[in-house]
Amino acid sequence: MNRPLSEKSWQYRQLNAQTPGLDALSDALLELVQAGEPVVAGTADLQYSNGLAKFARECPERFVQFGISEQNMVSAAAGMAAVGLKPYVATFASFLALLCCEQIRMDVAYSALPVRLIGHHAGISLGFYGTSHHATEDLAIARSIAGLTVVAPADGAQLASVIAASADYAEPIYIRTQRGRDPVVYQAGKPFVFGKAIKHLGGKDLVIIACGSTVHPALQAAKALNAKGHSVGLLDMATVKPIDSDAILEAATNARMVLTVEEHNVLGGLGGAVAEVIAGEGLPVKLRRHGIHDEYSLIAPPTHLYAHYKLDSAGIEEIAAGLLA
Amino acid sequence: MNRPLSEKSWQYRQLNAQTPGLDALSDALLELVQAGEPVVAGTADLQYSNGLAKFARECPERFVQFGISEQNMVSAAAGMAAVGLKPYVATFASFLALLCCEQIRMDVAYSALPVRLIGHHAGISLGFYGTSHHATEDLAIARSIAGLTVVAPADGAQLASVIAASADYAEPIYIRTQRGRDPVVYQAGKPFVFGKAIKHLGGKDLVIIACGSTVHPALQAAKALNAKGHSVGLLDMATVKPIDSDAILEAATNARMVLTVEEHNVLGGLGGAVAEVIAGEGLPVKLRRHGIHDEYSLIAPPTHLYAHYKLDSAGIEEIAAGLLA
Amino acid sequence: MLGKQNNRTANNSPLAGRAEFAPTGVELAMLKDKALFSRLEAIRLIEIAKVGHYTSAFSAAELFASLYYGVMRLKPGEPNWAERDRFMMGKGHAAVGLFPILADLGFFPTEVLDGYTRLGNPLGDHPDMRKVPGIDFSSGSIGHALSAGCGMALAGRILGKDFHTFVMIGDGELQEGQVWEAALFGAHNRLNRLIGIIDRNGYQLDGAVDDIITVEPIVDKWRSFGWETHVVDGHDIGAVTTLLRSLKADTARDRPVMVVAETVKGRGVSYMEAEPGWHLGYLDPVDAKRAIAEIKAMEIRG
Amino acid sequence: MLGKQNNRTANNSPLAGRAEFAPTGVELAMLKDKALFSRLEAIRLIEIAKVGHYTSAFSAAELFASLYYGVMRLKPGEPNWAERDRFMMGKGHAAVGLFPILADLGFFPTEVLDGYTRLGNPLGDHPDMRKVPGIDFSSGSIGHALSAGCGMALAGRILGKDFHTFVMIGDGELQEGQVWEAALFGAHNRLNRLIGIIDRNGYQLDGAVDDIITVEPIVDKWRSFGWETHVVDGHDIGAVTTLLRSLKADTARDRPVMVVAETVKGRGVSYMEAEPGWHLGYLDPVDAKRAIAEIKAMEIRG
Ligand SMILES: Cc1ncc(C[n+]2csc(CCOP(=O)(O)OP(=O)(O)O)c2C)c(N)n1
Ligand SMILES: Cc1ncc(C[n+]2csc(CCOP(=O)(O)OP(=O)(O)O)c2C)c(N)n1
Ligand SMILES: [Mg+2]
Ligand SMILES: [Mg+2]
Repeated sequence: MNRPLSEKSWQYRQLNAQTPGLDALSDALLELVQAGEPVVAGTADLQYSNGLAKFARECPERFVQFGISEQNMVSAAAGMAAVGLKPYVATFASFLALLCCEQIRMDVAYSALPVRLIGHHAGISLGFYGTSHHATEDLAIARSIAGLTVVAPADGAQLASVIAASADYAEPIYIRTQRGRDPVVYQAGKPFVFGKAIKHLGGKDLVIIACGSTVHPALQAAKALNAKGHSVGLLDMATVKPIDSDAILEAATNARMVLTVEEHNVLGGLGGAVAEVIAGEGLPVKLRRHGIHDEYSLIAPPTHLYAHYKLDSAGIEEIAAGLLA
Repeated sequence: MNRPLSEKSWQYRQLNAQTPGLDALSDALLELVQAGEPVVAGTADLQYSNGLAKFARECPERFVQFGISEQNMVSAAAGMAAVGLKPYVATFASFLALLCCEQIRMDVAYSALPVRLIGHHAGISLGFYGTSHHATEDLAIARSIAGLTVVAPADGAQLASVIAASADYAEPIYIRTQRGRDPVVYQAGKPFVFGKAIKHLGGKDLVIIACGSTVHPALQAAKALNAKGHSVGLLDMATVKPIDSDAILEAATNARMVLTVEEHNVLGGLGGAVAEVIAGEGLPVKLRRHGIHDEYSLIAPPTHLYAHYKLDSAGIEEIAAGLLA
Repeated sequence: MLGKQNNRTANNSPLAGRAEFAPTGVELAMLKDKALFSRLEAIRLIEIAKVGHYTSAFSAAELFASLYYGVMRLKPGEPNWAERDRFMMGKGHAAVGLFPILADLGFFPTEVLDGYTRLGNPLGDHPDMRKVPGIDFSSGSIGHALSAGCGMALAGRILGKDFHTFVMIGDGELQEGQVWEAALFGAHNRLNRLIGIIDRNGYQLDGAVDDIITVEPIVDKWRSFGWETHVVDGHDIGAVTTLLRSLKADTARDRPVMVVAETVKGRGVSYMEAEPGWHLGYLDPVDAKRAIAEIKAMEIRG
Repeated sequence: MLGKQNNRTANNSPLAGRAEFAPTGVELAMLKDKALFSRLEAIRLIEIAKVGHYTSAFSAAELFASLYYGVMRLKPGEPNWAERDRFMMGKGHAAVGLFPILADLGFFPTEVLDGYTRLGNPLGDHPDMRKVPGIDFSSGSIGHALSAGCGMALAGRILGKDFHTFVMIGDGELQEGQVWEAALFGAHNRLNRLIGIIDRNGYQLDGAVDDIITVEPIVDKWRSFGWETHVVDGHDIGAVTTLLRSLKADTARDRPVMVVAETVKGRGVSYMEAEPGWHLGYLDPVDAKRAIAEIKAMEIRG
């Protein structure tokens, strides 16, 4: 079989080249290395899925391949951090936040070591790979762990900004990302401020609070509704923990309703965090938490799932319109 | 050295005998065995801590010792359940809910197998054993997992009732318990109803919602405050999931304030669940979540910690009185 | 049940591989045919999904066919039959090669295959016991299956049943610590009706297992963990079937057994065999056609 | 860094245990004394806590003393000295035997010991790197330490440092799968400055390791996982010190090394040696007095 394959055929190693968005992580890390940061990057047999293959190629002496041993990866990263390195370790969110939950708490968060945990392909973005590869619990888990900062960038540019900002950040961080195909929300180079929500739109009727993969569709939904005469705001709560209570309270004071939208269980995640802030103030605003409603997602290609669970712009608009009615 | 040791000296194997409360679990399981239930009990090298040593002694053919392999225990329990057994597996809450989080989600909860996971010595009840042995994240973690029922019995009698009720319960259950030294709240033999809060006291000023180890001190605090002329209610939210929204809404409609008290992080656990219900209704009631405030507990004997973190009756009374002032 | 192991050494099964367990000529032809069928169907299903694990399924095709058509005790019409042999796999991402076999055996209608990975269909990249008749345990998170298998084998003993539990694991999977927890547990409890099979295809996602984190010497590892261990050519379906049948028949064994099946990742399609990057991928129909031709020619190749 | 292992066999360290590394007579007396000191102080501290892990600390007393007074490169006045050798233990519950040594060396004032386990004191049942100067890594959840040690050893290599990383693990701890993940990783990455020590005291919480889940044959397991493996009498502090020094000196080693220290749980107190239930417990002062007398008599016993 000597003829080359058709251009439409592809194999795992070409994933990177096919998905330029996957370069964001490696590029941002390579910049830190160039800036003299003692960065190491590691993964657990997923270097093409998270794009770290590029980092491995360009900076092999700072790349660590852990194989299918996620727990060893997290504890070893903590050990490396204890000796002065800044490890960034990445795997599917389910195999990081869930499978390594205890190692994250003990070795990383309690030990307050500057490890950065990148849980990619979060939510239901792995579509028909099914529940084992879905992570709709990771925000709740990460939020419950004291000392852990939790961020969910919306696109590659914001991820790059998070990585850049992480260089001088003392606390360990859980970074929840998607599959490198995010539609653009942000321009490159915007400095990221941990703990500060990003206000896209103010709203009097309803404020939507989103993070990560839901920022883009929520923004589109809000704009569509505003074009129809509503006043719908949008906050990107990119830092899920520590949560920006001020931004929530401002929104909840000025609007009648708040809608959280997350690619995550509606229990304990972004919606849970917002509920804690609102109920803590006794504000009479009504909160609707939208996301995966405490169930296991069906399997299907991701876009089909987003439509099914109303997590695309049309679905979010429908949910929001229902509240405005 | 042939003289016997002093009566005050003791060793691990005598823990059971010293702590009669530890018999509750074994006794309840032995009753199920006698009733013909296909029960097996297992632990991961902690049979004296959880009292399963008694079960092992009296029913060795249904006891499984897993050694220090908690994850294997959870997945194997799921395998046993898939063949028709009803496994009850127990270890420290930190080594169950955190260390086995992913196995619980995939093999037990997603697979919807009738495994009962008993996370004992939850919260900070392991005192100076420190963070590795504390579990102030387990309710948040368990709550985020779809299909998992989460209960936190307040004492041995309620634990026994939960075990009895679990025989006919189809869903997997996470049971959060203490260290077998709980002051008595309930009489033996009271049937347990999953998903129903137990109302101890109604209150107009404030309703305290507690679960597990905080029910007894909260009850005492409420009584003390009522004796001083306040109207303080108490709900035992023994089932943390599915949460009894009706009971919360009733309380929140009739009282000005709600105080949740839990031996757990105030993020994502009982307080988080109550916040989700209250904010979801847009009720103007003010919620105060009390517990461990997103930090790692100091070490000390447990009673000292409870006093320090105001989780004993005096501390809870102080917190509640502050709200009432 | 517990205790030290007896003196039978790790590898002295008197029955292992004996000729009396060999499939007949007719059987052998059928088994080979089913392995090809598994591969061809995998290609068809992946065309529906537009992405899939061809090579992980191809290395296991003879193992699937041998187990389901030549070794396991099954009642396809009664998927929950309590006496059935169980099968599960840690390398759940090879399910695309197993689903067609289950349908072929009658566990579910073959039309279900046509909706592979589509919304509402039970068949995804990984096997799901709640949705798919014939699947004994769900997987997808690598490393749990041997533990689940230990639980099943132990439950079988507690319930007085004589079924066998087969667990297939990948060679990359051996990097998951939970596998070794299960290895200790299975040996300690002498789970002699537990039969593991390592699909030793030499590759995992990011490259060759020996480059990522080596797991060699595999056989020494399993023997030192107390398992009777055998090595077999995983594409010689006659040898595989003979060995597995003989291991099932060996009622005197006092421990679990691990079969190291030497396989080739992508077996049957030349450019997949040569290029390990094919762990995951997509074949344009033009290339699929050529792959199908190669697979059909396997019968002749040997 | 990565790749197949070279031809040096698993156990051919040319330096291992050579006489030139043996402690002098004066040193040996000091080391023995420090091991007794560790035991006596453990009893004193547990009296403050009213419960503790006497026996886990006693089996490791010679190991602690050897490492901290005879083997490791340390600057007690500068606990974060970057060039120091590192020590951590998966069996963190034996910390009560290590804290007194750290205080004795000057890592922190000895008065801190007197508040062991009291509110606000940094010293609890398990070692805490954030609170206790001299503790290189926190533990308490059994099974993480070898991974953390792999990370440290690898970081040392990346940063061009020549410190050694010592990791003590329990024999029960070998049941945790993560230990075997770390074992594969350490061997694959040829972490030759990583030295593991198994406190092979035969017991875990619920009983004898061989009854709970056997981990034998330990030596075969570690060799099959690619570690140079040595066995030593863990109470012969001269032999332990000689071996560990010789292993540190062996710069030609191409892999990590595991030392299986054969020990006795509760070593030094007769009824604890005889009764495995003592993993956790409390000694009334009357009994403590007798235990102290026995420990003081150890010097004579041998
Ligand atoms: C816990 C876990 N980590 C990572 C993955 C992602 N993953 C899917 S397949 C694979 C490689 C598997 O290699 P191997 O076990 O050798 O199986 P093969 O496909 O070669 O038969 C990985 C890492 C996973 N499914 N589960
Ligand atoms: C992950 C985990 N599971 C369970 C425990 C509880 N535990 C504390 S000590 C111990 C036994 C340890 O035995 P071994 O490793 O042999 O240490 P030894 O004390 O005998 O030296 C157990 C199970 C723990 N600390 N961590
Ligand atoms: Mg493989
Ligand atoms: Mg031991």
